[in-house]
Amino acid sequence: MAIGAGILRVPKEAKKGEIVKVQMVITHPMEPGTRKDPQTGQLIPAYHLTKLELFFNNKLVSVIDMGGGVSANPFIGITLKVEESGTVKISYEDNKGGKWEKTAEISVV
Amino acid sequence: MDRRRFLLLSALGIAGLTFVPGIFRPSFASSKLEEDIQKRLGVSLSQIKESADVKLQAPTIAESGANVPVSVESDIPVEKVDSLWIFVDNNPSPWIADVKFTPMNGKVYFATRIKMGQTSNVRAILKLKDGSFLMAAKEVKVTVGGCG
Amino acid sequence: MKRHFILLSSVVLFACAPTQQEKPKPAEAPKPPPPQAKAEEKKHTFEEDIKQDEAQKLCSNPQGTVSADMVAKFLEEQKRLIKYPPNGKLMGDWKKGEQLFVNTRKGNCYACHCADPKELACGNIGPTLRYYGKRQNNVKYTYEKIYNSWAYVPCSIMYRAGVHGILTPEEIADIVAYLHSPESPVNK
Amino acid sequence: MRRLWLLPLLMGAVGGIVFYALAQQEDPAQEVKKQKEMLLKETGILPGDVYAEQGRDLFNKPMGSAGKSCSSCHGQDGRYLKGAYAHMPRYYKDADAVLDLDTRIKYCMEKYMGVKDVKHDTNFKSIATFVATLSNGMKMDVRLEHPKEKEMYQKGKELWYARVGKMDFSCAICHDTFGGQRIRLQTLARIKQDKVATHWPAYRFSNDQLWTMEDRIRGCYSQIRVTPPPHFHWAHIALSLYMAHEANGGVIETPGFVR
Repeated sequence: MAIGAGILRVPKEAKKGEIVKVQMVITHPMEPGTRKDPQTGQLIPAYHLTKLELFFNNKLVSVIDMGGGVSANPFIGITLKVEESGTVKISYEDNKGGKWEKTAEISVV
Repeated sequence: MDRRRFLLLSALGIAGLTFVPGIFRPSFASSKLEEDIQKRLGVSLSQIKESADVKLQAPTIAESGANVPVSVESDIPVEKVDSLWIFVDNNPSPWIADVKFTPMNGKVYFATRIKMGQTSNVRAILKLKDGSFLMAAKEVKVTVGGCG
Repeated sequence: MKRHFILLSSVVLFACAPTQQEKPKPAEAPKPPPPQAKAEEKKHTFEEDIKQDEAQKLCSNPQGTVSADMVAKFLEEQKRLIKYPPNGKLMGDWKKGEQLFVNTRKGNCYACHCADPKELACGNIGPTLRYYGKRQNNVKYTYEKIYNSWAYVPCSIMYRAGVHGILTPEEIADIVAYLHSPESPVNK
Repeated sequence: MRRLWLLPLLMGAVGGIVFYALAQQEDPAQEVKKQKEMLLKETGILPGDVYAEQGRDLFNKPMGSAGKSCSSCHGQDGRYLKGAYAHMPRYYKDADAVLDLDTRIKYCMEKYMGVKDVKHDTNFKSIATFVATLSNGMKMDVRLEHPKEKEMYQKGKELWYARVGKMDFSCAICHDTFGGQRIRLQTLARIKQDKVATHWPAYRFSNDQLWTMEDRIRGCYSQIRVTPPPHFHWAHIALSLYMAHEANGGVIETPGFVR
């Protein structure tokens, strides 16, 4: 399974000034680094997303920092006030150097 | 008579008897939580007051601790808000996530799914731009599942 | 929206503890189950494990029970399988019984029964055992029912803990004490 | 006689009152359902959807020595497979056997695409899930026409009712006889009324895994302390066929979202 694959969902259309939900699910194990392997008793190394950034037309809207306490295949929901048509982008990275981004379009009607 | 009604009602009665609420003491803040809050917020937990302006939603009982849905909302204008933190008192690492808001968010809203190792308080803390902190807390009982 | 409605209205297929086939991902602090017997269990194959004893064969039908003319013989044969503790004591240590009662690899009684009110996550397949000791004083019946429920109800869903060796006679006596003792939280 | 008539009424009434009074406080069995409701309400997208999307990419991607993808035969994005899952498991002429979703995909990968050593891993399950989604919104319609289908159904029915293992359980005792009641706080699905087969493959939020029906069957067997049949075993095909037949008429909605 491709770690880091995700779906970003926003409404395709919005009214000017409307506050819309931005939702994203990403496939990632979100291993917190505090769990032990039940067979070997060894700590399982941390492997989780650390940061997500939400952009709208390349302007930074929100920064979300997270640790291994967020569930595997994490979900985030946040809001965005749409004043113009444009591109929603979420870029995200993990503690092992993985970096990805997803985009979606919203048009003002 | 009404054997069906009898069976139904007495079944409900018996079922009712099993719903006697458990005696869960409100979990007092763990020292690990206090450390985390001090480190990340720069204030101590005791200085943060609970406020009805922060609306934290989470299930009262979770049948799986692996995926507890949490959402935080507030009617405080987002222009006045700096950021949000989510903590789970009894987790090995109480800090879960934090969110930095800007006016472009339109409002204060954040939802995610979190892990809970055991029954615990979940806390959402908002930092306002004037430097003050507001908090909402809710206890989530994590139950054992399955047949072993 | 429609999809969510459908998802909500359908009840999930029975989902218990994570299984062995893939590594479970529980919350941050999983309590490791004590898997002493696992290595030994793994040697079996599916085909070996689904071999049935005579009683299981008789119970494997859509009616979920044996025919009326068979009942007396069935119960009698099942009763003969019951063994008792060598010391003859059918009431053991209720505190040990409590541990066995809650242990998901041993009694796992909360899967189907409620008992101590502080346990919220209790099933409703079996009757509640709250105040059991106040309602029932036949210790021998309790012992035998746990050892082999099929000696009382043919093909009951309640597994035959003693017959299959999931609980030893002494362990069953401990659970009997947990259910009957006035000191036990079940009866308080 | 009249007293006897009154007794259950009284007991029922008392039971009802007790129930009402206590239900005012908190009902764990109801409360526990809110977790799933919230997950569905707050999350517009579920992880299972991401896996199905991945499955689509893999479906269109060549793999194996023949240089073919699934779409080489079944059309881009599986357009010739719409509705296929609604009739599965079924008899396939090329294999001269009844196959379930998992075994059918394995058969194709090995025979037509030249993939060696097919594993039942997340990629495999993503493809299976994607194929199932191509029948979403359609009604389950499994027919028992071929003699081998009838034979497999019979085997499935026998397994369904077989009391086995150290727990003396059968599929039926939980999902027929006591279906709708609870193990701990989890409500047992009822095979017929809940049309269980219509929402598998499913994403399980208690362990964050995508499961096909074969995984579910394996899970159930290991919970009742019976060594589970390996993947692609006839027992999966037989039980899946029995369950799909019981779900006939139910609308397919995959991937499901279950505890």
